[in-house]
Amino acid sequence: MIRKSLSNLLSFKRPTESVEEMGSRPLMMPFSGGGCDRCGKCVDVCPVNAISVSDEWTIDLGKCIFCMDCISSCPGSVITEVPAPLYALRREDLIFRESDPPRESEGTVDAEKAGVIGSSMAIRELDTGSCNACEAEVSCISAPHYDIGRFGIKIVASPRHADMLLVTGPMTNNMWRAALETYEAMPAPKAVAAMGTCAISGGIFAEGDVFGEGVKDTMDVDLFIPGCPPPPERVILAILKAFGRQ
Amino acid sequence: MIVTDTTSCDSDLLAQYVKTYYSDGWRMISMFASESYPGATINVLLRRGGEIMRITSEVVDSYPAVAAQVPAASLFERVIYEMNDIHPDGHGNLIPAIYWRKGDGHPLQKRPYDTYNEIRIPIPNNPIRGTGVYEIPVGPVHAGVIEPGHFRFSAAGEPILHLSIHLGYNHKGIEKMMEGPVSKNRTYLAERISGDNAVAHGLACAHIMEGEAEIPDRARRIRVILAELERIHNHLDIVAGLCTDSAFVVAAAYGAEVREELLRTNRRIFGSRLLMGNIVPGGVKRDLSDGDMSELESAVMKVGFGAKKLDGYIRKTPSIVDRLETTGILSNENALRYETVGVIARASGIRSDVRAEVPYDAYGDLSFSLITRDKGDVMSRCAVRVDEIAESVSLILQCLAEMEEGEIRTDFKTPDGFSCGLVESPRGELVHSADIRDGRIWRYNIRDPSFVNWPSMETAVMDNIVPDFPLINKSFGLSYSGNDV
Amino acid sequence: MDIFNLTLQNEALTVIFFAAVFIPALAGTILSLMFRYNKVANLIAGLCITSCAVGIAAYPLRALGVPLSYTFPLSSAVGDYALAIDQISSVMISLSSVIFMLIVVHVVKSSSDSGCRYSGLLNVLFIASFLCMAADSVLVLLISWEMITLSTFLLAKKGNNDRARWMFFVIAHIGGLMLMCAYGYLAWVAGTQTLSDWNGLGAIVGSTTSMILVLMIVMGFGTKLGLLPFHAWMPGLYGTAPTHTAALLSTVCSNVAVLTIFKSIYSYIGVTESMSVIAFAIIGLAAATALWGAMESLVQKEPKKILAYSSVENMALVILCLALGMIYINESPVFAKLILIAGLLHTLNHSVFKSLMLMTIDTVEDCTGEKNIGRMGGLAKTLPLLAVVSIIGVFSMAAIPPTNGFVSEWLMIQSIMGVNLQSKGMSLLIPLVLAAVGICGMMMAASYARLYGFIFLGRPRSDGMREPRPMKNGTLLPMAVLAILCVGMGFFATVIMDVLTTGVVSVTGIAPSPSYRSVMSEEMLPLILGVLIVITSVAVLLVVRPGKEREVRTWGCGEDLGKEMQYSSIGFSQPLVRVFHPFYGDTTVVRETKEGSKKTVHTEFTEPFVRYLYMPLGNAITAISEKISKTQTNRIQTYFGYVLITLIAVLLAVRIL
Amino acid sequence: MNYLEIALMILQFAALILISPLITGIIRKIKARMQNKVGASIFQPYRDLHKLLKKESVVSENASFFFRLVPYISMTAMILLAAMTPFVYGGVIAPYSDVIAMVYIFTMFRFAMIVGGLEGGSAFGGMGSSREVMMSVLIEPALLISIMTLSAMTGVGFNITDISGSINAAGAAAISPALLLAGAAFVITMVAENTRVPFDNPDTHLELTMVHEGMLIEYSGRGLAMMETASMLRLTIFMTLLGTVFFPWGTAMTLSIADLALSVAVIIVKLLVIAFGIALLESIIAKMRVFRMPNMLTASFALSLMAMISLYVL
Repeated sequence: MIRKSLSNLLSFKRPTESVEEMGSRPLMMPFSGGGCDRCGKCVDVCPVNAISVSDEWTIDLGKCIFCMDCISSCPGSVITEVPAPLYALRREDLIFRESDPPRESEGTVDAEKAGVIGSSMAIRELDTGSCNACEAEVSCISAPHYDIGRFGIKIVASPRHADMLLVTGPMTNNMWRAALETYEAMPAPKAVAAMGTCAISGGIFAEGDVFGEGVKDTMDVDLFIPGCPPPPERVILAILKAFGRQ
Repeated sequence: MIVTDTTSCDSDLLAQYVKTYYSDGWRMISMFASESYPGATINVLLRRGGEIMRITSEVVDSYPAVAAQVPAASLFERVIYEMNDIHPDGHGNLIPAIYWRKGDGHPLQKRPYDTYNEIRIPIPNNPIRGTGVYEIPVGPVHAGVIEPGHFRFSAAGEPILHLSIHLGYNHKGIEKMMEGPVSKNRTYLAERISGDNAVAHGLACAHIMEGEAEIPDRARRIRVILAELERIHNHLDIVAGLCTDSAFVVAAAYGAEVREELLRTNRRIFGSRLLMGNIVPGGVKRDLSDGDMSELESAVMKVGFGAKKLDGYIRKTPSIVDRLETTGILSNENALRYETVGVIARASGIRSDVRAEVPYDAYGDLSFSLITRDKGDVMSRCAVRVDEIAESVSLILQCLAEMEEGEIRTDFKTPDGFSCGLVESPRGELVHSADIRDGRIWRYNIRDPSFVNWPSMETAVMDNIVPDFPLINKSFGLSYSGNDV
Repeated sequence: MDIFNLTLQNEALTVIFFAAVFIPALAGTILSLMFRYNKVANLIAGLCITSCAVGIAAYPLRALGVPLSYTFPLSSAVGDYALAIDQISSVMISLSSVIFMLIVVHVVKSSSDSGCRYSGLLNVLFIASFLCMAADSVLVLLISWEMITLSTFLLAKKGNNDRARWMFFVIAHIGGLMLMCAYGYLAWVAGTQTLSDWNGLGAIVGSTTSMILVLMIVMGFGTKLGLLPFHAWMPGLYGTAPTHTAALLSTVCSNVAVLTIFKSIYSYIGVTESMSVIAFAIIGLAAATALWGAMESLVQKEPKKILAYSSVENMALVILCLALGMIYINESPVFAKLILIAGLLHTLNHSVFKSLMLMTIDTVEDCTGEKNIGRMGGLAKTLPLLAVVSIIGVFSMAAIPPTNGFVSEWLMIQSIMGVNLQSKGMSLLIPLVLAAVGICGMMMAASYARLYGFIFLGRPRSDGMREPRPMKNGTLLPMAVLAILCVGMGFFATVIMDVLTTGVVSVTGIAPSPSYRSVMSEEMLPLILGVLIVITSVAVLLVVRPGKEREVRTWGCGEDLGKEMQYSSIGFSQPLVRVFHPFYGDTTVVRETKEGSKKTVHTEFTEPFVRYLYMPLGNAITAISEKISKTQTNRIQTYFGYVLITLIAVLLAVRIL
Repeated sequence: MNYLEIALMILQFAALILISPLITGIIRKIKARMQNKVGASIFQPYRDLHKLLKKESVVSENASFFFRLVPYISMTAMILLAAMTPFVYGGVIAPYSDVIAMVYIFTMFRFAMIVGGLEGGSAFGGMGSSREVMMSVLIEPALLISIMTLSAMTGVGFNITDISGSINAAGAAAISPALLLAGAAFVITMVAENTRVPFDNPDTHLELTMVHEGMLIEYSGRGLAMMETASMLRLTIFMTLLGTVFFPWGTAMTLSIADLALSVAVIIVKLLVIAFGIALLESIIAKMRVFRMPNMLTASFALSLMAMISLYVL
């Protein structure tokens, strides 16, 4: 163990990736850039009703679970994979139309919050009924490849010490009171990030025993991070960018 | 697979029937009510080795509890009572599984009900009192990055005198959502029953949908690869997690590193870090190119070495071995009594593995050995996991070596009737079963291995000290989401 | 001041002083025999307070040069009844009077223990204590000591607590018997029964005899101080007797005992070089007692019992100091001076903070009706002032700077460590004693943290705690005075140390120079440390002012916290019990009911000493005492009758010896 | 003392307080690198404290005045200790830096923490307090005895600056079994007192295993900032004590520029070495079981006792 520790200490080759490297793996989402004849095949196959063709081809990234069945189902092959935005500050910003294609995310959360907690952030992860996939990914963010600690971000035990609530899951009826209490227990200024499709819109569980459509119906959400589940690097990048660190 | 071996009986005799089968060496793997409004059918699924059979019984709103005769039924009957409002008479311990409920009705009942009210069932106090005894409530919001569940310890100092586990915070009504027309994209929902066991749940769901359809050989092999990859990353997560929880940080970081490499390979080859969306009824979604196969081969071998190295770090460090050994012992008798399955059972000396007993997909053609340990402590569970990683690596390599060109999907039609899907998930024996009527799923039941394993943890922690609980919990590695469905 | 220089006037002043001390108290006693109305009780207590107030004047008068010695104009066959207050006694008398007065004020204000009989006995106890400290003849000493025993025995009567009371009675009389023998023998050797004429009797009787005498005296008084194995009555009696009785026992009576031991060893018998063997024995005993007290106090369920064991520990430390002094005095007199000062200072400090804490506990019990620490909690929210006063007391007990408790422990460790002993064998003692003091100190701190934390902090664990009755008017006053004393005596410890030096010098005959200060670390440290602490806190407060604050529910991991869901006092000490398992006689029983779903856990701590030594003894004694109790008529006259009979017995015994 | 000296003293006192977050940052950095990570900047603790100072405080409705007082008591205790600790050249309040008082000021900090842990009325604070009590009953005596050994060894009384100076002046001659044993006991005490691995995990996320963090669980905002600062200061003070009292060689004995410069360089090297040692220790061993701790702590206690006995026997 001593040898391993010392060789790690002195090694020049670390698995840790730079921000650019992390940004080089885009999350692909389905999108029809045009030429849709509104046949509705993609609407039928979509397991989460994220696509609508009633007006124009519209996809709600906040509902998409990235199964890409719409791409294979499209008879005209007009739906293609495009890079998905990293985050959104408002729920509406995750709905894309043919006329309003996905762009790179811009803007930061409330300046006062970003100013106080931006450079040193304690995250309290809160599972409100997720399937454990988001947890599996969140637990990776402190692995050597990502090492969220180097940005001054850490995961803490007590909500009293936390600055940001990272919420996953569709907010089940059983959890929402506990979630509210956790939110209350945090000292201001505090931020809330909804991570993953379930937390944004209820996702595939929207029809189940859940409270409202996603976390935003329970508490004010500052940051939406799409993905099902969002890979660790996207969580890190979204936090860094939304808090003006990049 | 379609279950054809069915016995019907009067509801008064159900308990007697189950007991008779039990004395014949059958074991209950699932039990649920399929409501037909009015009345309901109680289904009891039994397994003996590779044989599976079903006992059905028509009930109105109550029946004599099976739990009175066969303790294993106790858990299932609690859920039946809560979900379908069918009262098992003489059960004695109907602790709720869900604490907040919307509406007066019961989640799985078919008749419509008013969803306006909110019902709050208070969490019962622990049945232990005395001088200086207090309760430590932990959860649903835990300190670590884990799922919600409520643990209530009773202690008078450090030793745990009693532990009650109250779950249900993750209840999302998945079984109810599964109902409806048979559709291929149900596997997406099934995968999200427990996201880290996506392949296993997807497979179980696919097995139900496929009925007796013939799956192409290549797809069957890719399925095994997927399932074993999932097993590796789950086991690695837990072994590394044990290091994290005992502040053995360098080894933990190394474990996370090895795991991350595997997840990245998953993403490159299968498009998803947690292998989601790869199992589709009738086959698999993505084919493997030759390049993929060689990449996969080197990746799993690297993981195999990594896991060995991690195991070496643990074994060579007395401080962590001391921590893991003799902690959280689940004795062989208790493991049998609680009918535990999977890694936990194998670590307590029970030879049970669905892959060997009811081979599905390509497992029948492959050779692998069953890993068991007999001490039943945290170290044994850790060792079983480490050895299983090596077995999984060997299974994947076997699949890759004998991979033949061919189709990866087949068309099929889901037959009506009663089907069940049995899969050895990384956590153990996973059972999905469905009552399909006229091309519609009338009732879908999910029995995650965690569901039967949770109660055994209540005994394994007894007389351990409170700070050792996180280690024990981690070594069990149970799912909350899969339990609550 | 010139007028006092005249001898005649000084003598007159002495008489006036003694008269002013005794007359109100005697009047109170007589009144209590005559009346039983509650209104009179206050008058009787008032008389006692008057006596105490006069008693406080002892030190100032002595400092002004009033001789304060007096021989009663009646004499017995064996000698005169003489009183003489020397310097050290005057300090003790003054401080004890302050404490006594505050306790009586608290008795009156809280009225939980008041009543004619109780107030009357307080008067008796005061007279007895005063006489004992001022005694100049063996008869006065022994009689007053017996009076203390009897009056506390009677004061302890409350409800059905006969067993503990009789245990005290028996053990105290074992001690009394030892004292009687020792002093009788000394008186016989000295040829006079005037104590001030006794000096260095050890040289006459030889070292072996004097060692036995020292042991008898230490053990004799040790029965009241709780030396092993005589501590057994303390928790029982403290737990059941009225709190004020316990307060008086552990403060004033302890002061009396320590003072008399001190004077007996260092003046009457005198310490010779060959006596180090007995000093070692006493050190060992005291260290064992201190550790025992510290360990047992951690597992007690009643606050008063925690304090009882705390008294055991503190008094053991004082005895340890006195015994160490016996070794030092021949090796390094200046350190002997320092350690004796430390011991005496600790006695004074102990009486201040212990009476404060016992009053606090009395108030808590009075307001909430709760006696079990396991059912307390949350009082700081409802009785904030009491919490503030009590945290000062707790800090003082735990020897946290800048309180007085810290100063005496600081001195103790200095004198243990600073000394340079000639023989290596003796030097080996130092690390062991230091280790004992260190472990005791931290264990007691843990015990006090438990005491305070489980009474005042957290959430209430029972209904009585949730809505306590408000404190009675004026009960806070004596406690506040004591709290101020706790801090003040810490800040100005040097002044008290100087005063004690004079006394120590005159009793032991150690040369006044070199001054103890020459071997001390910075002597102004307590004051400077106190000032520094205040300055730093203010500075921190100015730099980091309290910011915005919001009150929410205690974090319960997202679920409601039920009333069972907070740490218990038994759980708090469980890890330590497990570490020191062999020393605790704990038994944990888990009982499962028939259905198997309900379980009960019972944890019980029985002191091994009690279980294996006193239980068999006690059973026998109970059988006897039951017979005796038939003769009790619950009338105070009868009790005084008993007192008289016992006194006569004492006189006869002395006469025979 | 002239004004220059006073200025120097105040400077070193301020430096000791100001570098404490840096030392914690360095330990964290080394630990992160040993885990094959990059790790946070070594200045991150300053940012953390800055942030905490700007946040509001969330206080349990069951907490009393004492809860609000504990951070101030802790800070006061640690600042006083910092003033007493010899750093580059003696302590600021050198004449009053009494070792016994120092131990008791540590007790004051500890006592306030333990009592503060019982505020709030949840199970976690009490659990932390109870474990802390178990540890401190064995740590405090070991600390007291190991420091007292030095006092007895040098025979210069109880002033820590004098003790340090005396060992320093004796040079290599001061190296004796007593010093080494006391040093060993002190190192164990340092690790335990600062609740680091293997006694406690400073980075733990698990409520059931916490000792120190368990007592801090209810603090937030400024209170937490002060408690964290106090903890960091405590670690720095212990490291400094190890470097300037147990192994004081190199510390300035006179106020000459050359001596001071050397002393600054030496203390930096010492602190870095100790920081590295702590980081390495934390990396290579796992946290002990709660009831294994007493064995280790008793070992420390026994070592300190042996140190003192060796003083009188050898």
